[in-house]
Amino acid sequence: MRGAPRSRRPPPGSRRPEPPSGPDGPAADAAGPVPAAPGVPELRVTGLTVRFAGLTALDDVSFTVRPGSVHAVIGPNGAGKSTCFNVLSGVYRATSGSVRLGGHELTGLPPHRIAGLGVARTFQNLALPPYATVSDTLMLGRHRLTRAGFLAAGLRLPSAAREEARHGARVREIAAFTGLEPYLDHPAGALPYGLQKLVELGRALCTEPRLLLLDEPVAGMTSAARRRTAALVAGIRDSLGISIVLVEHDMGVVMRLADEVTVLDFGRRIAGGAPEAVQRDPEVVRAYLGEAAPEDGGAPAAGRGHR
Amino acid sequence: MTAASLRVEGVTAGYGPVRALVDVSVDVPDGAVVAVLGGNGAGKSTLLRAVSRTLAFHGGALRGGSVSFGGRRLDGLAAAELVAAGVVQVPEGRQVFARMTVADNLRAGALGARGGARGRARGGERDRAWGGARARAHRRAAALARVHGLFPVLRQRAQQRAGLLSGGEQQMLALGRALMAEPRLLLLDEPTLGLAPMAAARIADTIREINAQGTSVLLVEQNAAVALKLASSAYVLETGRVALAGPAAELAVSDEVRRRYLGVVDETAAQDAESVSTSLPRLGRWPA
Amino acid sequence: SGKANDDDAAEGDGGGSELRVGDGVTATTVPLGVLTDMTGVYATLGKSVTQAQQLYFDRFNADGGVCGRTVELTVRDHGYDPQKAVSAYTELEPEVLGFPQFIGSPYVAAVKDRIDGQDKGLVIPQAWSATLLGSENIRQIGATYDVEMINAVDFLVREGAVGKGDRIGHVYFEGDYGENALAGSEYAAEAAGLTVVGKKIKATDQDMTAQVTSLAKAEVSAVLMSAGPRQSASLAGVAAASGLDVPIVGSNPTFAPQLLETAAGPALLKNFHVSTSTLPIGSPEPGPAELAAAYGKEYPGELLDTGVIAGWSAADLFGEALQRACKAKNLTRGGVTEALLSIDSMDTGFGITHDFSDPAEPSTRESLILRPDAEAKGGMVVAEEAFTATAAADYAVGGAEG
Amino acid sequence: MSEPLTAPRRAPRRYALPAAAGAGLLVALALPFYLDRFWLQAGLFAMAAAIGAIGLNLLTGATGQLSLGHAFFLAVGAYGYCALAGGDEEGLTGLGLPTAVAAAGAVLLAGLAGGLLSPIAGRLSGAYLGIATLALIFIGQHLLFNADDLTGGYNGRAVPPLELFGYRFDDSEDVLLNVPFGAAEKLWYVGLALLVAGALFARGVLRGRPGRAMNALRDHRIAAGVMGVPVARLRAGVFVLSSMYAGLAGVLLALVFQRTVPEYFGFVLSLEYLAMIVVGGLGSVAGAVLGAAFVSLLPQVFMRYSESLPLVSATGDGGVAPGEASRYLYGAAVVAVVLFLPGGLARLAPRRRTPEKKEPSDAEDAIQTQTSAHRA
Amino acid sequence: MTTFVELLIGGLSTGSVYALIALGFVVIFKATEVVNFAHASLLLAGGYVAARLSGHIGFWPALAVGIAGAATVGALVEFLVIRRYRGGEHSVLAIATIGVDIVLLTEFTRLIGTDVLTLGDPWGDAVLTFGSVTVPQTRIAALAAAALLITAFLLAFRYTSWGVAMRAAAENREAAALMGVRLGRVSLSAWAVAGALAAVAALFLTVFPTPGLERSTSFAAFKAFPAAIIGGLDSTAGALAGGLIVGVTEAMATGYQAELSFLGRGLGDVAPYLVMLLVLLARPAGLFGTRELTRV
Ligand SMILES: Nc1ncnc2c1ncn2[C@@H]1O[C@H](COP(=O)(O)OP(=O)(O)OP(=O)(O)O)[C@@H](O)[C@H]1O
Ligand SMILES: Nc1ncnc2c1ncn2[C@@H]1O[C@H](COP(=O)(O)OP(=O)(O)OP(=O)(O)O)[C@@H](O)[C@H]1O
Ligand SMILES: [Mg+2]
Ligand SMILES: [Mg+2]
Repeated sequence: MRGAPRSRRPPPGSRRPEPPSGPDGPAADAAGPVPAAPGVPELRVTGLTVRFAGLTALDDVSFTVRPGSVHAVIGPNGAGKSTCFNVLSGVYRATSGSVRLGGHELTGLPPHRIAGLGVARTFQNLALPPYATVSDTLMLGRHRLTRAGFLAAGLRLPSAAREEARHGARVREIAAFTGLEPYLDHPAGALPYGLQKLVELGRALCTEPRLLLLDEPVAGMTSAARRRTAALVAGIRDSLGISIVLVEHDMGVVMRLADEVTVLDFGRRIAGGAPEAVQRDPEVVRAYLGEAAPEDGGAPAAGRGHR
Repeated sequence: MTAASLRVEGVTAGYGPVRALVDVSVDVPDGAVVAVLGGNGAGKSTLLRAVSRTLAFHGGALRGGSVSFGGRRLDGLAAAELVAAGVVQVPEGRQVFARMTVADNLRAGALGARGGARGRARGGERDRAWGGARARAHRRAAALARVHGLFPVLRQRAQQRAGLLSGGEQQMLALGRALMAEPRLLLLDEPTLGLAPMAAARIADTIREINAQGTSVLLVEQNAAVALKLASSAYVLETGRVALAGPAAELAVSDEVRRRYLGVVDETAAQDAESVSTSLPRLGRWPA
Repeated sequence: SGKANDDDAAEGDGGGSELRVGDGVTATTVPLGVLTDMTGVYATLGKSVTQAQQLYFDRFNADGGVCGRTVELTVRDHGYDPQKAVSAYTELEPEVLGFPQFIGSPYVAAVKDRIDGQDKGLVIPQAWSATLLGSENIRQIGATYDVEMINAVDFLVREGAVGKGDRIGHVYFEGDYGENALAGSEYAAEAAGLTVVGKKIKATDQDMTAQVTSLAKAEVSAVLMSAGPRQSASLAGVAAASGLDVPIVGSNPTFAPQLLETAAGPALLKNFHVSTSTLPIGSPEPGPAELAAAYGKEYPGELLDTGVIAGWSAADLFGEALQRACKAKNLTRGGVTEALLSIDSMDTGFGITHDFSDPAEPSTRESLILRPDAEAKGGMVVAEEAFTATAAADYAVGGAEG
Repeated sequence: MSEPLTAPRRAPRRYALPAAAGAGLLVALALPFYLDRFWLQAGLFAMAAAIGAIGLNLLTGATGQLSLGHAFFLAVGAYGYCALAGGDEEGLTGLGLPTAVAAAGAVLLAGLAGGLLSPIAGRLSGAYLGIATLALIFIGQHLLFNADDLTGGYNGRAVPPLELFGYRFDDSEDVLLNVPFGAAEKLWYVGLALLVAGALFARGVLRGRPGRAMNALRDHRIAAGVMGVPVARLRAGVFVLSSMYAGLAGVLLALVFQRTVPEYFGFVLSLEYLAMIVVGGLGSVAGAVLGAAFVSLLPQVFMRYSESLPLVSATGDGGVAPGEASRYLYGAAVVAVVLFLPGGLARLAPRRRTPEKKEPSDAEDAIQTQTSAHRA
Repeated sequence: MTTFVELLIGGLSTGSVYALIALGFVVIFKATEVVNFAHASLLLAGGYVAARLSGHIGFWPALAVGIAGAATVGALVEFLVIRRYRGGEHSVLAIATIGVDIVLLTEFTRLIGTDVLTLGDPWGDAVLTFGSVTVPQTRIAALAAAALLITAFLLAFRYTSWGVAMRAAAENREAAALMGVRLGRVSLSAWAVAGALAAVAALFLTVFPTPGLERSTSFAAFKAFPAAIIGGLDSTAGALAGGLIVGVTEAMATGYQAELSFLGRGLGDVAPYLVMLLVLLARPAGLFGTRELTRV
């Protein structure tokens, strides 16, 4: 069963892993594979180069993410995957190259403008507030969708209260979807690692993104939790129809979720295409997967979750 | 009792009102690799912190039970003294010294090495200290060479600030840094987290190698497949209690462990799962 | 309610023969407030002044007090903090007849409107800036800083240290002390055909090397100082060491006896003078000598500095006003103020006669010139007896610029 | 998951607090009928301090931007009011605006001054920002001493009394219920109103959308940006808001002092405000208010009762002077709170009924923002 | 010689004293990430002990005892306050040092009282003359001491285990403890060293051309803030550079007061802060400081 379901948009759930414990209403099976939601643009990265003092972290990388697809970026440690995310989300400036989301050029925009265009991300090393509750943390995701400023909030104008209620309801909806509902009142920083990763994901979802960047969403999770999270990601794609770029070392998850894979090594794109093809690509095997030496589980992460 | 076995007996620990470990006992015989498995929040990291005396840094405390290493009680020592006793932990989340260079991180790792800089070089022991200094320098050079051999990238990046390394590179640095202290017992908290398959395999090899050179290892790992292969025995924690324990090989074939930690879905269970959950989770779109 | 008016009946309604009292004055005591700084930047001054005043009123009471009452001092140490100073004033004001001491001219200025408006209590500030002149209730004793400097310039001219066309340096503190002094020196310089080279510094500046360098560069023939003792010591020391061998004349607060033991001691002895309106405490005259003896007895080991004289003189003035008010059967605030206005020639025993009849005028325009002397008590002796420079006599104190 | 985590953590004192706040407010309203001018003035200083401290807590506590320059904005408020409301007397320049307009103008002016600093406030953080703002103190002092025709120089400038709807808040005595009402009594109600309004506003800000963004900025700048928070703009915005609070505090202080003196607005004042928010509790409105009451009342109490304190001698003949004793205690209190009461006094307040409860400024006691969970 | 050169030399000579004070800040900041507002009181502690003793036991022994005394005070502050802090926020701890400063400053000003304490140092009021510029010998000594100490600390931080331990502890206490760094000792030693440095700085603040130790001696610490920031709070070489820049700026602003009169009088105090702001606008971490590093 290695290589899991490859057919594009299989009948919902057929070979998908078990869903999270969240609500799964009957409505679910009515909807078939959802195409890209309207308004979800294409992401086109061309010739992206990022240099740090004496180090080229990304070297002329190009790839395209089709609207509504899951695009995996994989590669060895230090290949430049997170750097790529950092450029996409405006944290780093590209040395050269372009990133276009639909009609917008992203390079050069500050992070909050990019977020305003509907790009959300999670962080490889958790970036959660230490004391704020999960519910506040998720509400932060609503920042770009809400308006209340100092005056409205300070004077408690009815408009601010209405906005708060409306978005609070959506936050609870998303919390239920991600399985975070029981923890809404807990400080996010004191949750176990796995749940913190989910909070990250939930917070990104709360921005109602059109493009979701996930940096190692299942790292540090038990395999059961990995399956649930993978299902969650698939669920996001299928129910929202947004594009997802996924960085992940767990090849099982990558193979299961990705529609297309881009492989980086030392900042260069060394392969790309459909997951199976990439997985067999000798260059990728050499640089990343390793000659699977079954004796000692050479590539242990690969194949986790389904063999 | 052998010289360097770790015994954790009936340990209870928690953070403020939160109880994270309840009456946990774990044994790491000299020279063994022992794995600890468990879900997120099961208390694995807390167990390691209880051993390495770093609970206080997280607002936690040991509430009962005892920890001893080589017959010596550890639960009265400061974290730093443990290093001198030969117990070294690679903490969860790497925690490299972000603003120091990679080389300085490795130097920091050697600070508390047994018979290291502190401790001996005092008072009337000047002669020995001088002699010791040379020996120490040698050993440190050897340790550094070994770490560089294991992780060549750390040599290439010696002058880069550690905070700028990629996640995986930092993980390598964290492990390398711990090895600089030449531990007798290494506590590893998810050492393969965030590592690419090949790098994870290399870590596994490294652990095996370190172990072969006489260092015992207490390994906390999500990657149960790797952990159970490396370990001679294993414990499974669930909500702060030991749920299962036994030789690794036995655990590896137990259904419970296979399903929950190895991600092996046996056929009937898979069928069950799929029939129960015929759908993906769904979330409505946000209007406007 | 708690503080409802229940018609304070303390005040007699003043038939000619009956003593009118008010504002905290009881049958046995006359309460006075002391707003001082014993923990802040003027702690040195505050301590000496307060102790001298306590000494004065102890004697005053021993000599029978006033109108059969003894004077009681309530001391509040505001540490030179505006909030505490204003609070302390607010606290004591309803309970005391007046304030023989109020350190911190900005704080005096802060409550000036209240003093002149409703409170009307007599306040003697320990500051000699001309900006405080003009109020009936706020009275300084001694020449103002500008007058001191005019006399100082006159002294330099007469000594032949400076002549027409020369330049004269003036190192002064930011704030009304320094600026008031500068107004004086500029006025005097113009009269004498000199140019003033001003150097403004702050109380926190301790090292006068830069100032000396640039004064030397400007080739000044003498230097005026309106700063603190540390600055004088530094200036004199650096000037001497770097060969700027010119006389230095400082305002009253620029000297402290402790300085003579520092590295700058010899330089101070050689070139330093102070222009002031009291005799030094080391003077053999009866006034200072008695005070020095009494103070030394009461506070053995304490330093005899200018604060002792300033405190004593202010207390003396207040005491005199109280006696006169008593005689006029009016021991109220108004009575004390009135009494003070009637004092037009008071010899406090410190070399100068004061006239308090005009609130817009300093009590004197005379200055003495003192010079350091390591042998003398308090470290200073008289170099020139009291005089008024012609320029000082013509000078409109406080100036047009206020 | 270990079980206690799922236990409910809502404290069961939701109803008690508004009631307590109401009671506190009533007491506060009655106080001018009982307290003498000294205490009213002390209370007014505390109220002004509380307003300023709320502003600083928005900036430093909730947004994590250390500021040592708060005193500067207080000065802008105080002098701004004088210059806008004052006439051309004493050789000073003044616009002679109606005092209420001048007060609002002064607050805006302080905000503007904060805005001018945004190129620096938006870029720096931590100790660097703290010391950069220290520059404001020195620049402020320099301006106050040099711009004499606006500030009156060293001896400061008289403060025109506030006049609202023809009613003057000055020392002319009105008698109310047989109690003479001077400036302190009248201003008391102004101060109270400003404090309550300021506190409620700040609480709204902290609990609402801006507050979340501010906390996010404090906790993780990059993550906040990526979530759509305009980092530089928000930093600058909070700086402006905080400066406006400081400006308002400055106006109130000026009214209470009746004369503004430049020396007041120095480094020590800035430090006192920092001490207030730390002692009270970082990031919360209640913390700022409690801390302000503590820091500004302590020395007053000490000075007032210095004679009756053991080991303290009034005239400094050898023993510890009251001023010194109060400074020892103040310093030690700051240290003690940091060490033993992380979270500040605000942590104690809801649980225990301290005598301080009677203080008028505690009308806002009920305010427990979510951010007070910040563990300092 | 031109005025400019004179002012420059004068400024460098005062700047060297500022550099010494700034170095103390930097050491504590490097070791604990805490901005030490109590540094002013450490200055007084060192100066007080040395000055009180110098009359009895002579200058050099008194200086040694003064340095030891200030080191002890620093160590005590660490032991009684810094070490007890359980939270993780450096700015809160910085505020605790404000409390410490208030207590210590009150105590030492009370002890010093109205005295002006002198040290009886070997330099006296001797000066060196370069052309028309005079520089007190004490200032030459200060410059030498600053350069020497700063070089020593630069090397110590970079090359000794102590330096590595200190940097590690400052950055991540838990990880440092796991590397065997004894946090208590490291931070204790940093504070002791800072105290000792403060005593050295106090020495040069007390000798000619200032008359002696007095309660206001500690105000000099205000010049060290911009000095430390201009150089970069975590850079020992920066402390020297910053101190000298502040000294020179101050001297220039004072010397050219007449030419700069449109900026108001008494510019000397503000000018260093203005320079600091300019430096910060261009380099947010000072001239030699390490930039804040966050990567995600
Ligand atoms: N701000 C920076 N300054 C200098 N070098 C950097 C910076 N950010 C990243 N790098 C370097 O760029 C390279 C790529 O890093 P990146 O984080 O993108 O790797 P990655 O592919 O995400 O690796 P991993 O799988 O380990 O997370 C690394 O070698 C890293 O050290
Ligand atoms: N600093 C903390 N404060 C409060 N509670 C904590 C803290 N750290 C951990 N906990 C709680 O203690 C329990 C055990 O946590 P621990 O980190 O030991 O789990 P873990 O098994 O290591 O999980 P993971 O696999 O996610 O790392 C969890 O419920 C967690 O929420
Ligand atoms: Mg990465
Ligand atoms: Mg863990």
